[in-house]
Amino acid sequence: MTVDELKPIIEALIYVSEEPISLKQLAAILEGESADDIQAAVEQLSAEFNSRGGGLEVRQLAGGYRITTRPELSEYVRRYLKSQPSARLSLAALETLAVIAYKQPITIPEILEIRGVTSTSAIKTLLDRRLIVARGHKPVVGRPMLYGTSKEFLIHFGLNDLSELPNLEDFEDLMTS
Amino acid sequence: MTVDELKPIIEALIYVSEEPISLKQLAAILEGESADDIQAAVEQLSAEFNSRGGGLEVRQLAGGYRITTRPELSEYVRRYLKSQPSARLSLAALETLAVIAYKQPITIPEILEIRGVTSTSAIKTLLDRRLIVARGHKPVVGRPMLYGTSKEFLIHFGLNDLSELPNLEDFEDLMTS
Amino acid sequence: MKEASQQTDPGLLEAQPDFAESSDQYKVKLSMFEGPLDLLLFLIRKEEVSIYDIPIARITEQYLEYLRAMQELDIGVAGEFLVMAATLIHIKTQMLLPRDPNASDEEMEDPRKELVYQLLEHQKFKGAANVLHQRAMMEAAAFTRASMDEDKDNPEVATTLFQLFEVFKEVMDRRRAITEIEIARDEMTMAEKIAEIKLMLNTSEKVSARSLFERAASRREMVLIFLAVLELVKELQIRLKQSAIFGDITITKREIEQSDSDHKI
Repeated sequence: MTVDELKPIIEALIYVSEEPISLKQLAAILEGESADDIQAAVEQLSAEFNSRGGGLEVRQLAGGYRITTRPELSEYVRRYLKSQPSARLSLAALETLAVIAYKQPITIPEILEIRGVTSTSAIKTLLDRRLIVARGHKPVVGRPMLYGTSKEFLIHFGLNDLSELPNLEDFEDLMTS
Repeated sequence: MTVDELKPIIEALIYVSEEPISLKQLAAILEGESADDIQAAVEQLSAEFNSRGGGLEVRQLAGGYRITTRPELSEYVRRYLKSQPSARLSLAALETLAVIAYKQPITIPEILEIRGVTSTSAIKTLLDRRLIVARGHKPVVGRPMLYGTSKEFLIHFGLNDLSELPNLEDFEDLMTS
Repeated sequence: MKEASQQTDPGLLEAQPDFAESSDQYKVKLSMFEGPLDLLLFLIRKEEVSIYDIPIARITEQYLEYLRAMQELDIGVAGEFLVMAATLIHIKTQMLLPRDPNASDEEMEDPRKELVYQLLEHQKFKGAANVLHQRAMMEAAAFTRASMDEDKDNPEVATTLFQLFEVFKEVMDRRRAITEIEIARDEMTMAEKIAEIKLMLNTSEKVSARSLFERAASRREMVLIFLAVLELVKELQIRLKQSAIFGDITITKREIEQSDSDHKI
């Protein structure tokens, strides 16, 4: 293989590698190719990436190569990563949300009773993401806050109203199999 | 910002995004930039990536953009990742998925009618693999659950949206010819 | 259900049972029919007949033969196959009926029409499934970047309605398991209460029920004492005596049990 033929392969390998990929590792995969050619290809690839002025660069780290975003763009990357969690929920938050969805309106002590673990930070997350809302106080000792799902919850799960929440019967056939 | 200034930022954002990133998401992060400029930048970026003949390409999937390795290089990537192709779907699951994809939203009894066989275990597999999602109840007697395809479905099958599914009528003549 | 991965050619998704050499192979191939429509399509192709003009008698005969073979080879024949057999026989008899020359167009309708429609639909979805399969294979050749530290900070799950439901079910199942453990614990305490009462009756002849209940630290303990007393009455180990209505109840040991309990202590 020529150096030019090696470059795209090496680019793909650096891209998918979880750890910086070393020349030795590259040589092992590109069996039969000369170490010099591989090194030349990696160096050309780095130079091209870095002179292109794109959003990515090839960096030499911990004895290997890796593709990273350009440091100057970190603000945007951070902005993106910050915007991300809204789509995703931890298992604790998901469990809490499921309990609230099916048992609403419900208080924090009642959720604790069902889940067996405290859910305060999960509740905070869910409130932050507007998936649940406070629904007033329960008229019992301590007047704990009642929680229920929000309109955003319905939108997120594509429901018209709460009666569309699946129940045990809906999935009965599926669960037994 | 000019389109040329937007390009590296967008490249970095597509790179860090775990899922295909949509124009809408990009616009949210690049607050204040015109949607037209963002679109132009993405399109130029894709064209550049894809004409460069490198190991990577920008692809349009599930309504967003994602960088992947070039399919021709899969042999090397597999060798490096020692990855097995993910478990294939059974014929029953694939056929059930096809029915759901073209007839969504659809209920289990309706799928049975079309396929002539029960599909519950196939549906369970498809739900587990998140290729389909429940879409509420059908407002008929028994309120059966409706199913449709997910975003994961589009990604798994390399589709940008459902309109990219091949035309069902094209398969009609396979038999009769 | 058969996994497509067991097939050698990734592009080939058709069930194609041929006349196989060994019965085992035959068995495997027969069980590849997804359903009655699959089997019918296979027969139509094998007989090289038109799907729009199915020689129903011939195909029915073959279809029944396959069902028999499946039964002989001990492949469970699903109910759907039998329903289709009935449909085929019904169509066959309708075809044999002489046509009424005065019948309207509607009555003249080909009895095979609905079946043909179903077969065509099924065929289309099989074709679509095939294309999906090929697309998935192509797609699997393109790899995305490795996960980054930022992703790991976020070891979380994106959610679907089914997942929400499954999670809820898991929580409820888990709770049920905990409740069962608690019930088991309660039973132990009741055994303890029985032993306590027995011990008290060994040291003093009479025990006041009121004093017994007054010792209870909680409602639950009170219930347990009450249940323990009932249990001892049932086992004929104690006798209850009430001297006045609304008065205190006295618990005494039954004579016959006395010597026995003395041994135990």
